[in-house]
Amino acid sequence: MTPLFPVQASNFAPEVDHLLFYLLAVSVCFTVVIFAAIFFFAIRYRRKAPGEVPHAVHTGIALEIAWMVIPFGLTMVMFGWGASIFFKESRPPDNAMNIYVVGKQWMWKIQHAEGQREINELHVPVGRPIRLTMTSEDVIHSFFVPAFRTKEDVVPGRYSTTWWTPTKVGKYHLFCAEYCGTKHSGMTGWIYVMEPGDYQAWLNGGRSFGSLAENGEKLFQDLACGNCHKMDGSGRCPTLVGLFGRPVQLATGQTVTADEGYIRESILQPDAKVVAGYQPLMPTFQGLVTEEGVLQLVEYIKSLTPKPGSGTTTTPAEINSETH
Amino acid sequence: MPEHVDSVKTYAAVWAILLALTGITTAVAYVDLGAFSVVVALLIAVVKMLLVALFFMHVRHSTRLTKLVVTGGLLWLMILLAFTLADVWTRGLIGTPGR
Amino acid sequence: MTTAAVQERENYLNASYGIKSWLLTKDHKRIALLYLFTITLFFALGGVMASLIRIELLTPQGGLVSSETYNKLFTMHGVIMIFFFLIPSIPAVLGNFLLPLMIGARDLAFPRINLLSWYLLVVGGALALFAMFAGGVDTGWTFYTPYSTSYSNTWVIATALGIFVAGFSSILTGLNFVVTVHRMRAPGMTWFRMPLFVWAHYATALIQILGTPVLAVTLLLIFCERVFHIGIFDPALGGDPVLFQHLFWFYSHPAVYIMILPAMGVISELVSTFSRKPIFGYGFVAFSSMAIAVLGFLVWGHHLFVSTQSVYAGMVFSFLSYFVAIPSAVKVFNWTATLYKGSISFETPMLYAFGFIGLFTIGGLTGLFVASLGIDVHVTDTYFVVAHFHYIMVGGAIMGYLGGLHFWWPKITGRMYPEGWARLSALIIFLGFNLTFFPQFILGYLGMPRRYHVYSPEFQVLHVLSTAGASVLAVGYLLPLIYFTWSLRYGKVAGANPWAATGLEWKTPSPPPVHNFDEIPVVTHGAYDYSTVAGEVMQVG
Amino acid sequence: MAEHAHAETLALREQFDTAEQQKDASTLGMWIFLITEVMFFGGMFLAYTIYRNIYPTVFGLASSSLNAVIGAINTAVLLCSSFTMVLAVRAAQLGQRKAIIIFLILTLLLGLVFLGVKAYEWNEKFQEHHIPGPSFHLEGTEMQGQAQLFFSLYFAMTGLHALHMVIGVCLLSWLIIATARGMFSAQYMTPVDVSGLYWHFVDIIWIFLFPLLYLIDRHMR
Repeated sequence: MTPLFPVQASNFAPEVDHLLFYLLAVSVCFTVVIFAAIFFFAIRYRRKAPGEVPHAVHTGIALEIAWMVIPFGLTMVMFGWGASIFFKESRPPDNAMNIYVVGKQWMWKIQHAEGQREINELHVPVGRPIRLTMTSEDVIHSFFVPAFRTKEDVVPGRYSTTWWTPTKVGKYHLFCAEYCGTKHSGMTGWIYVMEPGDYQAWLNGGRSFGSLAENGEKLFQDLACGNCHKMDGSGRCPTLVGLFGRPVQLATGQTVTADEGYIRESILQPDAKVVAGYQPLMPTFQGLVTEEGVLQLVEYIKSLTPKPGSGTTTTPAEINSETH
Repeated sequence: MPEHVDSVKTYAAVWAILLALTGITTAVAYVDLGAFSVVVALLIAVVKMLLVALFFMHVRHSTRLTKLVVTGGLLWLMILLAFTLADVWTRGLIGTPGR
Repeated sequence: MTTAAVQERENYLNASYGIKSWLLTKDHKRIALLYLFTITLFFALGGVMASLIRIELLTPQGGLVSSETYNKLFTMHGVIMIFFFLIPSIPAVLGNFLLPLMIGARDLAFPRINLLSWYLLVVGGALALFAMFAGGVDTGWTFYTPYSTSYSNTWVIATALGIFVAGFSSILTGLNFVVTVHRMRAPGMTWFRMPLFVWAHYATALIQILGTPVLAVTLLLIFCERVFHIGIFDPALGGDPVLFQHLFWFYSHPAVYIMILPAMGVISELVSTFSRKPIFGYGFVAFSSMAIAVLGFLVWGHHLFVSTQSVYAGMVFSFLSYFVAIPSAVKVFNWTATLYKGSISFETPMLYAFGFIGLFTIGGLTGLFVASLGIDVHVTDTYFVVAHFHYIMVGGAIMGYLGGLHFWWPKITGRMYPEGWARLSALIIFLGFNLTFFPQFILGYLGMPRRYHVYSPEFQVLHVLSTAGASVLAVGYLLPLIYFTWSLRYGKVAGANPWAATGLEWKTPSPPPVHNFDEIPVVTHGAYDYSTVAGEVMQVG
Repeated sequence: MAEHAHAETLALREQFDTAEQQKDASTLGMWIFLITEVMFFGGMFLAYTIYRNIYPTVFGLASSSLNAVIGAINTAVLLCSSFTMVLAVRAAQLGQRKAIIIFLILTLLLGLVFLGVKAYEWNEKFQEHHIPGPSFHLEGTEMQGQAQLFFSLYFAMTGLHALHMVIGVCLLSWLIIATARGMFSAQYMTPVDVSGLYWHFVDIIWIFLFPLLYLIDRHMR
């Protein structure tokens, strides 16, 4: 049986579908009215006598204005409604579960915070908001799950984010939606939405690579980052404890928020945003660490929350936002 | 369009101002004006452009259509710049990487 | 292509003979025919590729061609159809032929530049064809970086160069049209007496002038990036691939209006002529063309909603996109209202006009879906978008092109085509088109991504329907090719004004003389004043 | 206006009714062409603006490696050529054939000087390894990629500008020959006029390129 409508399996799916129904209703109304008018006029005013020249009908300004203003009003609803969904899609909730995605020609590489890694498959528990932080090793890809009605490009050189809460247990298509080369149509996979219990079992059953933060810590030591970035702030470079999510004062006078993108940039292009009061001493790690490795480092730095009374100044609110 | 012949004196004056402005823009680049240095540089460049267009290219004697074409072209350049910058400058502002 | 045997009177076709008299002609009418010949070749080529794509998609496993070949097929289909068929189609053929005639001029302002434009299209086309036969190009017609610059191993440079050159053809055509409309109008031909076809072409020309150079420089940067390895868009150097998308769509969204606006101009002429009524709301329709041209430049970012463009920019672009919908709707409403109390006849061009209005309505309304952020996130880069733009470009632009070609065929060649066959083919095209592309809306909402060589089996039924429709459509497109050619020799000789239409082009013999008018007309009426053609009306019936 | 009997001349081609109509059309055509040029360079100015915004420091560093004095001198050369060009146009308006030729030759020479200086500067870049590519190196920053972006834009923008200059030089050469052969008069000087527009436009592009490429963060070095 050929399906004619996709399954709804995320929090966004019903919202997008309701908007679709509104648009369909408006479109069908207009189509019917226009088609009916054309058919009616074409028959009623068909040429009956040769050589007839009908009288010109004068333009009705009121009519013209009406058929500009009314459709415009209807479209503004489309805009507002669509924008509100989009706004929601752009703001993952704080309690979302973090999963990291790296796209490359032609596969999806996925890392869970607990350390599980998957290729072209993603297992998630039902009912929990999932936040994906994504990047690409080569060209632009796009992470598309039709059943969730979401899609976001995966762009080399930067992080992109998407989120959703799966609402229905099942197995759903994952497609790459941005043309990425020869085997673009082979860059597909499956999303497995599981009952929380099953998901826990899956987590426990897989081979353990150690958690993502642990891997990041190991990498941090292998690359000798700690020689300069000392935990107590005594090194030549700023401490990374409690850094994530905090505003950072730069040498240029600007302030940026230390999000995933900032940390990635600072590892790969350390000169781009130098912290105020520090020298641009750090070498670039471009080519020395993979995108997956960078994501592990990011997760490790995220996990560096200050211990109470350790001396680094962080407000309790910031600590709270760090707890997963 | 009646032919308008400007005097050599006018042209020479415009030319002298243009050369002076080139000197000024170079000199002022060595002065620390902070964020304003780019504003000043562009302002001087715009003045120079206007001088060349109005006098050397005779826009001030031209038809309204020519003036419309010139302003229209510059407006379109602004559209290209403004809307793209609207994206670049607001990236990540919502607090989510890549949004 | 000569009709000299039956036409004693000298006209632009029999005034001189020999290949040189065509290849060096400065006559806008002959240049239009050179374009007609050229783009018909490209249309056939693009059509063959479309057929191969559709046949390939009959089965989900992708058995007919390899994925490399498939990717090249859809890329070259897009490149050829957009840059070498649709963009030049109506402006360079019908616009070229008719614009001077309609405003009562002897030729375009710059006839040599007009000829140069054709040569540029041919050179650009030759480069693209060279790329195709040398091995093809597989980047998609959108050339997204960094795939096109650093990863594709195909003939990107030659193709980009071909489009670059063809772009100058388009720019120069637009420049010629704008200057012609401003400076070459006959006495009495005021702006608001101009046919809506001329208004539409004027608006189109503005887009060609203001948009195409940005595409040119973007392709040039792609070229430099591949040849000299400089990295303007290369993320490995800190470049921004999304910047490429901005530059590309700054042209390529308005380019959609380069394709559809002239078709709208054609439809205005057809609807008026075959209902013998002035276009309802002439001023609104004229200004809606200008509004589309201007507003069309403010919406390009709606192609970038999921590209990591900022949320706020996305909202601005979505908001502005709805402003373009209004002038398009104004046109459809006014055409419909023109029929009211008209005297409607159903000759072939009018059937195309009805087809256009229907398909454009669907294409335009689905444009509202993709302009809405929430829905676009789901449907962008799926078959929904594919269906939407084919409704506009094939259902809109090509219907308008064919309608116009039928309408002005007697003027261009002095011959009538066989009406029965023409009506049949219009019907076949309409049905075949809907069968091809309507299923793709459903496919797209189901989540079938575009540019997929291999797909999931549950999509197969809809793909088979679409392919079936494509074969019907192919028949519909072949028929006019046959009966138009047939009519050149055997068609009934057409009079100066076989439709009892009002435009100045009908006031001169068919085919027109070399300098268009034996005497430059003095215009005293607005367009579409049917009291001025009462005599012809009696003859035509 | 009736039968179209008059022979086609340069001053009045057959599609036009009057010489004035033809001149208006040519001038309008050139202005519209210049607008397409604005948009053409506009794409690169956009890329420049964005990257300078994202990477201000490295752009300042890279810009400072250019020689501002040479840049300023070259700007002055180009402005002088615009001055001689406008005098040539003026001479054409007055029908002074000899003056037209002298001023056109001066313009041509100044244009060649500009191109010569440009070539010297580019050659310098080769020696300093400032050509984007594998051997690129700019002292003083870890961000070699971003520094390359600056130089990619530098070469793309100045290269295309120079290409326009070369076209302008060709135009001038043709004008000089045509004027010497007596093709133009006070009644018909449209080619001189529209070539002047083109030349001044190329000048305007440089008026922006100079501060944008040469004068970033000069005070910091």
